[in-house]
Amino acid sequence: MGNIPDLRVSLGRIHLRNPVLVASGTFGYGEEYKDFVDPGELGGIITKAVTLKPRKGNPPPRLAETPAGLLNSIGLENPGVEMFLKEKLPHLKRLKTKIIVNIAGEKKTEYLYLAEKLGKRGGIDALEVNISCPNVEKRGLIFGTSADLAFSLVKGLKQATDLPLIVKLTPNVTDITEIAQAAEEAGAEALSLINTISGMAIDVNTRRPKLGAITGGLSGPAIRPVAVRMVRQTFQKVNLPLIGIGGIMSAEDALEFILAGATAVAVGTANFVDPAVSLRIVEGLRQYLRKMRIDYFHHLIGDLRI
Amino acid sequence: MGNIPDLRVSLGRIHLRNPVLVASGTFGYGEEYKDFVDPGELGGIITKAVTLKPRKGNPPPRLAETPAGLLNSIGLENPGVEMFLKEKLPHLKRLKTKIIVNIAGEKKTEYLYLAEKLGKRGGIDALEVNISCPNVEKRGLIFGTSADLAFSLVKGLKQATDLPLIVKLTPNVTDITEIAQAAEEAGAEALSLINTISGMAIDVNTRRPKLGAITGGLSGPAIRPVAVRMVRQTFQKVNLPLIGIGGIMSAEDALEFILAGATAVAVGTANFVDPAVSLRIVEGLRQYLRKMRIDYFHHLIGDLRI
Amino acid sequence: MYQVKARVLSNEKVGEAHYRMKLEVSQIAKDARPGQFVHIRCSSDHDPLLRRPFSIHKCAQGRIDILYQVVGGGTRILSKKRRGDQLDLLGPLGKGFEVEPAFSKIFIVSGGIGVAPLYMVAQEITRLGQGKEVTALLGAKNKELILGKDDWESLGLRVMIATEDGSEGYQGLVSALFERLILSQTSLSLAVYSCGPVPMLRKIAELSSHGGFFCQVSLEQRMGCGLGACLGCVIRGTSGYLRVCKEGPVFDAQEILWDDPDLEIR
Amino acid sequence: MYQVKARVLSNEKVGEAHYRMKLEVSQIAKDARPGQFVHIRCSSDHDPLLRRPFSIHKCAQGRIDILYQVVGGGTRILSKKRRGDQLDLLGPLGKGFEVEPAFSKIFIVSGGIGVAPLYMVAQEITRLGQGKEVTALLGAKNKELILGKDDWESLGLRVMIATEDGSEGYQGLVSALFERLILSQTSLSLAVYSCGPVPMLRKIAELSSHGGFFCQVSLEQRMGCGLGACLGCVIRGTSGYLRVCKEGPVFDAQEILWDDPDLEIR
Ligand SMILES: Cc1cc2nc3c(=O)[nH]c(=O)nc-3n(C[C@H](O)[C@H](O)[C@H](O)COP(=O)(O)OP(=O)(O)OC[C@H]3O[C@@H](n4cnc5c(N)ncnc54)[C@H](O)[C@@H]3O)c2cc1C
Ligand SMILES: Cc1cc2nc3c(=O)[nH]c(=O)nc-3n(C[C@H](O)[C@H](O)[C@H](O)COP(=O)(O)OP(=O)(O)OC[C@H]3O[C@@H](n4cnc5c(N)ncnc54)[C@H](O)[C@@H]3O)c2cc1C
Ligand SMILES: Cc1cc2nc3c(=O)[nH]c(=O)nc-3n(C[C@H](O)[C@H](O)[C@H](O)COP(=O)(O)O)c2cc1C
Ligand SMILES: Cc1cc2nc3c(=O)[nH]c(=O)nc-3n(C[C@H](O)[C@H](O)[C@H](O)COP(=O)(O)O)c2cc1C
Ligand code: FES
Ligand code: FES
Repeated sequence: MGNIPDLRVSLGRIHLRNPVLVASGTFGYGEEYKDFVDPGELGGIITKAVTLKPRKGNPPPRLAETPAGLLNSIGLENPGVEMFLKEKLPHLKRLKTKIIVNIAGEKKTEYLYLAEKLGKRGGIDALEVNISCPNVEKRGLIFGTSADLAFSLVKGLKQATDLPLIVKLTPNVTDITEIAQAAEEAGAEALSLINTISGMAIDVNTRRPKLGAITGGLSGPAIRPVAVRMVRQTFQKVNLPLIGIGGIMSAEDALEFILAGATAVAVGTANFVDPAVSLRIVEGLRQYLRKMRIDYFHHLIGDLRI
Repeated sequence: MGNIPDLRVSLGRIHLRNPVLVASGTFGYGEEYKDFVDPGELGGIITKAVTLKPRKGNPPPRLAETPAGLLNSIGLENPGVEMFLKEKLPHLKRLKTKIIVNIAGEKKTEYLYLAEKLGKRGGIDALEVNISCPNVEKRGLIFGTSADLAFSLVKGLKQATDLPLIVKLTPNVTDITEIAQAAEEAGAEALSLINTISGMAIDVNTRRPKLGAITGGLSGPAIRPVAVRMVRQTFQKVNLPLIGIGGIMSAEDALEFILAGATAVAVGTANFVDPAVSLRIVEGLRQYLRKMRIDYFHHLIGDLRI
Repeated sequence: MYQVKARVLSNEKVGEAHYRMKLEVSQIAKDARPGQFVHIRCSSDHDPLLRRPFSIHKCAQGRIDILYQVVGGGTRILSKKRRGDQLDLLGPLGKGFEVEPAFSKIFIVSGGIGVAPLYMVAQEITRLGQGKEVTALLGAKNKELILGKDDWESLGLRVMIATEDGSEGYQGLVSALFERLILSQTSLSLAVYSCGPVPMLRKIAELSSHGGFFCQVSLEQRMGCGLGACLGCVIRGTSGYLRVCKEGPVFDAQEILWDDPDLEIR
Repeated sequence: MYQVKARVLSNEKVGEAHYRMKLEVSQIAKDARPGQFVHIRCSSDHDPLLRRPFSIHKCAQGRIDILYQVVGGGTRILSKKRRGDQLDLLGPLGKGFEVEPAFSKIFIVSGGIGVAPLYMVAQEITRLGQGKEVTALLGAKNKELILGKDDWESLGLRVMIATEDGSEGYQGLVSALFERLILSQTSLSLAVYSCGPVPMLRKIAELSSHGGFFCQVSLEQRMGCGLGACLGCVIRGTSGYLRVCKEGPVFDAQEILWDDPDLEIR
């Protein structure tokens, strides 16, 4: 533990062995990668979104490649919280790593109910609140695009559970720091950013959208500069620890986020390219610290030289 | 002229020989590419931004590459409108193509004065109003991120000049259709979208930002899915002709925008990769029409099959 | 499941745009079952970003073959690889074909590059097999595109060819040839294994359903992880969405909603 | 200025990470002036997206040479090109060196890969030349990195070597060697042409300014268009920003704000 270089970081009450997490929706519920990654060597796992009721998800095709990017329109397919508790959590609990459960909903009450249910079970270290979902009660307005909606949601969740709340911000906004501040005021323990950027692609031969759902979320290296910028902006405005997400393929990419102000990172699309990439990133960070003669990883956080 | 396939399109009062323009800031004032492109074969040229006073621009480095993308922080360097009229316009006027002058400012009055000055001279076919600039009178709020600011600016410009106004939208907003609608109501003749997405990149060895200005605008293929999505959203909400911009490298890319609802396209970063790319795109569009047995290009506009 | 750096042993052009690549991959070769696939990283940069799935065509001590057609960027890069190059592979992945001893009459029906996953199942059947009547129907546009006919013949089963242009064998679609052969048979001990374009599979599935045959097909979808994690590769099944990489790529024909237009890959 | 598909004639490794590439490009070769550069598209996909600028090292009937060091993705791709491959080139671009007959004593000072643009100016000088005293100072980390010494010697000028490790010639920085040679001379007919790392050029510029020498340097900056259109490649000059691709890459030393830390490329 006291080894040098020391990779430990804390996201509020959540203490991570190292700053590398795997991002929601790209690592399933922890079982699928077992042949490639020992979760005990990761900072933690953020699960695929869990919703109150089972969700079928969107029609195929659900993936389309774009230059250095991936569009997805999975549509939050998941078995619902009951099945999650019964079939997924027992396995997750056994993993020697932090378990962060990503939750999503279409109404505030859905989120609250979910949080309450999940909070009562042991084995969950934190909730990541995906606020990139449309609020059906507000004409489909995305929770994460309105500071008011975001504030009220997080405030409610804070009362519904004692679990640390990590609020995951959407980049599809004019000013991400406004939403970040609202989440901070409402009691978030940390922030994750960014979720995917809304996009679409068209097959010009068939003249049809490449995705069954027409539009989808853009992830991968293409979005990294946008994500790094948002992390830096947010770092300058809020005092919460940040999880940097977006196009991280290597330790170097992860370090961009750390220098911009993230305390930890989550690796998404890269898991599809290389299932063991998260471990390689942990190792790459260690090497960087050695090369730079830095003993404590957390000294790098926000250490950008202007 | 009456040739089949017929590539002509109209942006309101501006009638283009074909739908391929070159985007502001990537083609100078028309002189730099003369050895590679005969402007007479393009739909038109959109100039580098012109401001009221000369602008020095940002400190170097001003360019940084990212996966399938380019960050730039030129900072609107330009010689100012007086020099533009004296030294650039005479040459531009001689080109047998549509000349669209991109204007930018930090105050509403700057824009108005610019428009008035440019409107009095012949040889300019339209103004493209870059509203991605911070308004110094409103605490740096970007004109293009507020429907009110955008409306009032365009309304003012409409009174200041008879030139057709093309409003160029910034993608760094929660809902681009709001701004599009404001511009439409205020009297815009067409809309250009998108400008660059704000981003940043960090050199992890020096721990310094890769750009002298710290953040910059992301362009190139990386942003194309975002741009195509915004064109489609806007096409569904406003009745103005749209100029699709963002990561167009080929005729196929251009067609994505057309099918999403753009009437014309402007090619930006691709000019750096291949100075003659705009002509190749014109030719590629012609071939596509032939292959698909479509006689009139404008039949393709918005012809997405869902 | 392994992630390995596989050495390219050869990469031979075998048709218009078709190649056979032999790869040295001892672990994957050891575990591979007929119908399973490997997920290959074609490029070390971001173009293309994702891996590309290919059926395991053959499998012998320490190596596998894939048989592939160049259709876009990823396969174009693959086609340029030479002996000695390394490729990053995941595999073996997915659920393969099921062969039961009870099947006495077996048809293997392939269309075009769909031949790739079927060779191993034919091998397995002939290995299990005395007394079975096994017919392989190989369909393609023309006779140049009938890939590896000799291999098939050396398995000692009946091989029939269908070409759309009639340049060899039956003139017409391989599904039509199949239809003629089974006429209006119904049989519960008849099994069909098939892979090819969706319209062909749709037809085979329909005929099999009428005849009450056991019918398995190998399907395709754009893939992300290849491991069942991303839910990106689904197709519509009768019981909901099915992941091609996990519940498939081999499915019982009756699991599939054949009238879904999205079955055809875009 | 031309855009051409140039054929690679050869691509030879000449040092640790250094290569000399010969390219068949008749038009560019015809127009090229010492100090100008070509803008090369290294990849046909998006990685890297932009072209890469390289000085024209040599130029003969119908062909040019470039001399380059592998430092990142673009140059790595270049280093893999072989005879017969094609490359998309723009050129000749930029403003080259100016050589005036009045200069009687001339120093050419190169550091590392900075040797690339200087060979042609040396050629030009020796061509113009009788009665001039021309000295080429070639600096590098060690003697292996002194590139093309024979070429220089065959031009018939005085060649002096400086290596940081003292493995050949003067031990130390080439700028220090230059300082020793010019001691505290002042002369208006002395000209200096230089290219190399910024700290070295800064020193050369300072010494030249003290001595009143005519001094031109070739500078670098990240480039977009290479044609003067994007304003992406500026450095800080005494009169404002200067485009390296248009006002440069060769500048009079006194045009440059040498104390700008951003001169060093990031
Ligand atoms: C389980 C599985 C096994 C496969 N086995 C083989 C095989 O043995 N041999 C072989 O040649 N191909 C096989 N494929 C198809 C192969 O994966 C695709 O042809 C390949 O991914 C295309 O990559 P690309 O970059 O060359 O083309 P892209 O640029 O991605 O696409 C080019 C064109 O090919 C089509 N295409 C893309 N991906 C797929 C896909 N997954 N399935 C079908 N069509 C696609 C698209 O419609 C597109 O128009 C298999 C696919 C799956 C899912
Ligand atoms: C006018 C001009 C002429 C040049 N002539 C030569 C030449 O003759 N031979 C030669 O080897 N190089 C030359 N260079 C530098 C060469 O262009 C860069 O080394 C090359 O662009 C790096 O590309 P890359 O993709 O390999 O590296 P990248 O991945 O782009 O960068 C790798 C590293 O190289 C540095 N670098 C990147 N671009 C430049 C640049 N333009 N100048 C200096 N450093 C850079 C960066 O700091 C980075 O750390 C010249 C540059 C200019 C502007
Ligand atoms: C296939 C896929 C599924 C995803 N599902 C979820 C999800 O269920 N909940 C969520 O908050 N984010 C989800 N994301 C977003 C990622 O967690 C991450 O924020 C985004 O992909 C950007 O990171 P990346 O570029 O490293 O992939 C998903 C992303 C992908 C690619
Ligand atoms: C170097 C550079 C300079 C630019 N300058 C301007 C400008 O002056 N005014 C403007 O409205 N847009 C400017 N843009 C934005 C482009 O016009 C275009 O909207 C953007 O680059 C997206 O298109 P692309 O991906 O094809 O480059 C600039 C872009 C680049 C790359
Ligand atoms: S490819 Fe990810 S679930 Fe099938
Ligand atoms: S590279 Fe575009 S102006 Fe110099």
